[in-house]
Amino acid sequence: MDTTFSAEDLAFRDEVRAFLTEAYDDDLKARLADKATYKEAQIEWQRRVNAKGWAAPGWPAEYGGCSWSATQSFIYENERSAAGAPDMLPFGLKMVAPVIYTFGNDEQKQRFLPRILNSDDWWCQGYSEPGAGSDLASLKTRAEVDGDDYIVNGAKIWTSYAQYADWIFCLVRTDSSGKKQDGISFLLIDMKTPGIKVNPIIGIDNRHTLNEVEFNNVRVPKANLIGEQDKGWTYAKALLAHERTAIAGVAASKKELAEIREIAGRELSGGIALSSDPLFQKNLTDIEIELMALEYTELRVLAKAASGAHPGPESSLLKIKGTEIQQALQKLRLDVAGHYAGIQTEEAVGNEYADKARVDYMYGRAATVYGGSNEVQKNIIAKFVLGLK
Amino acid sequence: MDTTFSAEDLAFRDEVRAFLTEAYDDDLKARLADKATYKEAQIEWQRRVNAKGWAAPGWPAEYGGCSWSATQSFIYENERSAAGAPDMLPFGLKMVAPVIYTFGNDEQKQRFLPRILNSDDWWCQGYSEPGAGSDLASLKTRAEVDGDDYIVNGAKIWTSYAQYADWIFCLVRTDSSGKKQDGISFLLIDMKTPGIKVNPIIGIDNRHTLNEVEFNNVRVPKANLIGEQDKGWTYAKALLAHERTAIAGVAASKKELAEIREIAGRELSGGIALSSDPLFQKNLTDIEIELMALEYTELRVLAKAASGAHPGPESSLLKIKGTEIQQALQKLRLDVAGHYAGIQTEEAVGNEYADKARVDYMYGRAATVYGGSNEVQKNIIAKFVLGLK
Amino acid sequence: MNFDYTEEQNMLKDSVARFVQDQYDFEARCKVAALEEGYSADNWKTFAELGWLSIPFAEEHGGFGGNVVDTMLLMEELGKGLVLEPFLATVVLFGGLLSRGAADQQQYIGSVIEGSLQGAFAYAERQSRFNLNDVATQAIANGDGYRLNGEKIVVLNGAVADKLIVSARTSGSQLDSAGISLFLVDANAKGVARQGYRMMDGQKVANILLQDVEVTSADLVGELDQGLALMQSVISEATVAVGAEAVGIMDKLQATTVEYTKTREQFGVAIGSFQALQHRMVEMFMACEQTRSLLYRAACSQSADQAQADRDVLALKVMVGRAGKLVGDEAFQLHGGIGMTDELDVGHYVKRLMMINTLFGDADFSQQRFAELAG
Amino acid sequence: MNFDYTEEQNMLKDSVARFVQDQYDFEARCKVAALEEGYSADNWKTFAELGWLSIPFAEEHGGFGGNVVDTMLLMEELGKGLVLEPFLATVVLFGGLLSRGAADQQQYIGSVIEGSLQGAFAYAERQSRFNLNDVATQAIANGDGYRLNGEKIVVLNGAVADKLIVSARTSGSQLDSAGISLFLVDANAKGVARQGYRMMDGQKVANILLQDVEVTSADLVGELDQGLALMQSVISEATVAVGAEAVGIMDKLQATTVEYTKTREQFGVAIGSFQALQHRMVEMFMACEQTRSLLYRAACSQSADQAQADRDVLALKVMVGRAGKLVGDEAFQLHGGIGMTDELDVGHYVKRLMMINTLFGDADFSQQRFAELAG
Repeated sequence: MDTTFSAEDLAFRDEVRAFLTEAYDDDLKARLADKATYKEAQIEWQRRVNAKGWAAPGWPAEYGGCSWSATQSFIYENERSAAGAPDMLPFGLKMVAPVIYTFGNDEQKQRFLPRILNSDDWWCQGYSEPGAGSDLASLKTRAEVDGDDYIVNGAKIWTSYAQYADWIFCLVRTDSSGKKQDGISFLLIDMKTPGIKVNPIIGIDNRHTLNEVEFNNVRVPKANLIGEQDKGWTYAKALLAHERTAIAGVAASKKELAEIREIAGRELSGGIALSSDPLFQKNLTDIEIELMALEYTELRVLAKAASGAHPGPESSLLKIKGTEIQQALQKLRLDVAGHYAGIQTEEAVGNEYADKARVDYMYGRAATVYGGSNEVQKNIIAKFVLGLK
Repeated sequence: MDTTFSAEDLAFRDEVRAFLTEAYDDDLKARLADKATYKEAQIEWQRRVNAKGWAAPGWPAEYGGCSWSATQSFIYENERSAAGAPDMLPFGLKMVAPVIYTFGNDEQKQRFLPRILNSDDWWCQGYSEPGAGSDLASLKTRAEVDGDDYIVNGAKIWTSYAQYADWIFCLVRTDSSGKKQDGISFLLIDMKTPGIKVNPIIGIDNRHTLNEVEFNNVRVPKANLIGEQDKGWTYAKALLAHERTAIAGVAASKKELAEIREIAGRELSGGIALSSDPLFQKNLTDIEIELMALEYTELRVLAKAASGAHPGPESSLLKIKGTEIQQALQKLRLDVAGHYAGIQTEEAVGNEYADKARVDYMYGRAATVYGGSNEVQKNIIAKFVLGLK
Repeated sequence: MNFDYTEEQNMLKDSVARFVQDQYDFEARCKVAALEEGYSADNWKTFAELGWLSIPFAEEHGGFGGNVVDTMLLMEELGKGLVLEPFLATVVLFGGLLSRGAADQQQYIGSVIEGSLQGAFAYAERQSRFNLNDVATQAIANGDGYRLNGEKIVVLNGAVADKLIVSARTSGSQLDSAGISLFLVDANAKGVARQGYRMMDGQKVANILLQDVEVTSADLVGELDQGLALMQSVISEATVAVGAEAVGIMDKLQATTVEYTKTREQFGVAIGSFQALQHRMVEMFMACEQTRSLLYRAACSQSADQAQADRDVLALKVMVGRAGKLVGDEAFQLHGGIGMTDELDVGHYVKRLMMINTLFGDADFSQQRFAELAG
Repeated sequence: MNFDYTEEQNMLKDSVARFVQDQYDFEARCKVAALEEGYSADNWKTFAELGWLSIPFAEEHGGFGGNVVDTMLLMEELGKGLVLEPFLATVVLFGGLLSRGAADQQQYIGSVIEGSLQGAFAYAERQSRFNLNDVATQAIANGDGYRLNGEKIVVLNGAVADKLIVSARTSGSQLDSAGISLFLVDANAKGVARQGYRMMDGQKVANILLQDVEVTSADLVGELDQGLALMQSVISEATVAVGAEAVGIMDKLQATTVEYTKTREQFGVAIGSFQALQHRMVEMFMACEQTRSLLYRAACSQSADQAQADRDVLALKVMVGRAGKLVGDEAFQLHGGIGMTDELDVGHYVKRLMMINTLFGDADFSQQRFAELAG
């Protein structure tokens, strides 16, 4: 049992730091923060990382993965978060790509994977449907065979960044005769296909991130079907655990916690820094201790994965605790911001950290609902870890 | 809306204080605290209260009740708790007596009620059974008709003070053919009847309060049946809400909280009184605020009851919150006691308040289980208040 | 001892409830929120006509002579409708201070009651956080009067108020309890600059810059240097009022959530049938009931001795923050994705609850003050 | 990075687990608890024979030269069996201090390893609560040596120890960090009076009165006046050890509770099928896993820089207290009435967890120290 860094690990850390210093420059930072330039800046950022060969560390080496050790992954995530550099968007790299390289055919791999790596295509995810929620398998969007194509009709919802997307990967119903998990297929759909309509959804953070995507007689070539027809549920499910692990966001929470501590050192109450207020300290360290634990819980899962084991139901623990910690941090930042936390205006009347407090808090409410709600995660642990029926 | 005391209320409060000062004297206190004299002291205490006419304020006036207003009940409970005087044992006065005067016949009322008032009989409760738990209606102790008697066989468990009891009131099965709530009868059984065996159960507080009571061919006259045969479940259930309300123990918790605050003013940490430690203050006031709320929740229920309404499912709220507060206070006392909290010995090596901390904590674990577990109470609220199925 | 409303109170309650139901559904509320002023002048006129604006004022000032319970039940019903009109700012805070002022100042009460005067109380500053005694705004003696300099932030109704009452330091240093005075200032007076903006609950507020604003000694509200006690007193009343509003909101969120789970199906059944969710909704219910109990407690103790009354108000404020958070969190979580959209009312109720938590000092701040007062 | 045990460590773990399973079931444990000494001399002999008593000691002192992980896994397995034998008191605390002592003192390590010497570390006092620096016991210079006067309380293994290490003040005032020294004292020395008694977890402890107890300067453990750092260092190690014991207990309680709910029927079904209870058992599971993670973290950081290592140990101690309480509470609640009887093992596991929370400073105390060290 040992978590000390080897000389190679330390050298790798230096390499990561040097890369981030150069690639994540002030100009890019500014463009990422601006709504008008966000999309192209995010794409450029991924291309810079991809040029370094680090866009998809978790992929198999043959498709462009890094074959990093668990320690290297840990180092990379920590350095990236500490630098404040954004994660790659997960929809292409972490969600659809593993399905393509695991279950897709050679043509699909050659066609899509390099473009995903280089962010040539912007992907979005079409799983949830109006009314389906955590009961994903009850989806109703149907795809009917018509010659060499499928004709898709229905609607997907909660689709992040669909307004930017070139492609959407969808679960669609190709057979309604059996139980609901059967008869689902995994389709890749070009967003430019006629019949697709994107309706924006304004969130409680007052931003436009989410969308509803309607499909009206959308024609999709059979070549865009992953694996076998009616087996899509199996493919999607196999990768859901990956998504959960990613949601934990330990490194990002560490950065956020340090930032809050620093802000509280400047914020005064009764002339004294809030950081020395005993209740603030209690609230902060309650979270910090859980986060210190979760960091090692994640390392334990990573170490297990590095030794060849697939992430199992324990990834549900990462998701639950990770999102609870994120929300607790969001609440704490909001509390620190005091009066300023409620300001919702375009002009700069409050302060930057407080504006972020409100937006993050509101946007963050969804974390315990998406990726399989935390209640569903608890059901998974109860059933598959504790053996309760 | 008004909670100020009238001149009459204040006069009543003075009368209660005067009575308590005289009747709850030091000699009685000492005898109540001593295991060897506890039983006779508790009986004498009830007789003194009964001599004043206050042993059963909640009973209908015709049987010896006080017809107190909600305010008077509130005043009495607060003064009694503040004085540290013990409550009357509930088994006779609050549990079996309401069943007798509501559902019993005249002969039963005349025979039992005056003796209950004067503590001539010590009662215990025979509801729970080994294996039944919160699913009370699944009870198996059976009573079979034999001429003018029932023959009772089976066992009851968690019977408080059965070792002292003269009588036990029991739910027994007289018919197994229908659904489990039917076919239950309410029997009064003399503990001296041959065939009854009391087996002590040592609790995690290392004391003997609980017992198992075995019935082997115990002959009980039919005259001891309350109401109709097979209808006992209805009688017992009607009174369970009363029991729950009593479990809330607001006045006792107020006294306990004040005591802990006072102890923490004497207990030092790093040379400073623990009462000025910010985390201690947070822990204490967390509980205090909930308790201040519960006091008014109880008053609201009392005021509603005074206007003629029966305590309904909201009594479940009193039970849940009341026991949660009790356990939180027990934990806090234990924390204040520090090293001394764990001492379990007959000799006086620690201090008195710490010994009480351990015993109360351990004994108090049962409060969220008995009287219908808090989980069952939540089911009741979900179903009958929120209308969830 | 009773927790009943009088017949008159029941009529008032019904009247407010009817207004909310008939004229203030969520759609109507969104329209009000879109107005530049942050409230509807028509609605305000209705409030005046129905006599609501007169409730807390003494009969000698032309008021209804109502008590804390009257204001409480009105605020609870307004809470259920997320009503944006500035009853709290103009009537409870500004009006409450006027009532405590000199005769010359009390004469404005009539205008408040008839709905022709909007007021605001400007006390918070950039550095002050929740400490009423932290006042950097200066009032320097200047002939017969004073010259005010400083900045006030997040002033409720501050963008549209006709008159302001402003806290400023007439002596002592920034954190001293003594030396704070209150001044009645015309919002259009020379040197007053207002920057209006929105809060997340839809309220219009303002930052107010005071540069060499001249006031006379007749504009002093209450005694010189003794402003803190006055502020505390009116804020105590206002805390009970927003406590009542919060209880209205919490009950509404709780009921909405329970209803939603009865109709929303997942895995082939209504999600309200899942026991884990049922038990959490029971926690919501208990949180609502416990908060209501502290509301009643605080209302009843307003006539009790001061220390106990202060503790009761602070206990209420702590519970509003904590229980409100629990209720808001669960309302979001049990509504799932749909709860996180701007078009559903749930988020708006939660945001108002969050703003109420911060108002006058959040749960942690209030709890520490509560602990300091502990017997 | 890896969290694997070495082959040697796996063998040790298996050996302890086998002992607990074969020779330390609940019935056997109750018999040990009933012994006057508070532990079984036979078992202690077995521990010595199996080499367990030598684990943390350096090879140069005849020890196994084990590291923190070795002690950790041993303690975890001992925890699962609620083992009463004083490994913590004699080997980790007393032995840990001996290792840090002079050569003359280190010679006793051999006796500890062969099981012939019982030791105890006497540091807590009536007024000290959890503050190691609060030392009222006096060591007054007396010729070549010192004369000790004072009282130590709740001394683990204090009733039967052959030798004690005692903290006493050689300079400064009662709460000073400097001026504390440690002395090796024969338990039968003139002036040492012991009152042995039981704790609720079955341990035999003692209050120890020191009246004019004479020691020489050769009995000084470590540097004069510098005892605090030594105490902190060995207590840090001991905290990781009891953290491991706690993890063993928590896992056991969690597994026992899950198993119980699978067989216990209410309302015609196993209570483990109720979703509300399932979700609470998931909370128990997560509490266990998070505590284990902090245990591993604290174990791994023992070689890291001191400030980080101290924070990791304190974080572990906080989590042991808080998560331990959650697991203990749920174990009681989900077992219902039967869990509250002395004859079931559940209560005994919970009591030991509670004692571990208090030991060396409870969760609140540890959290405040943790916050003080915050970066």
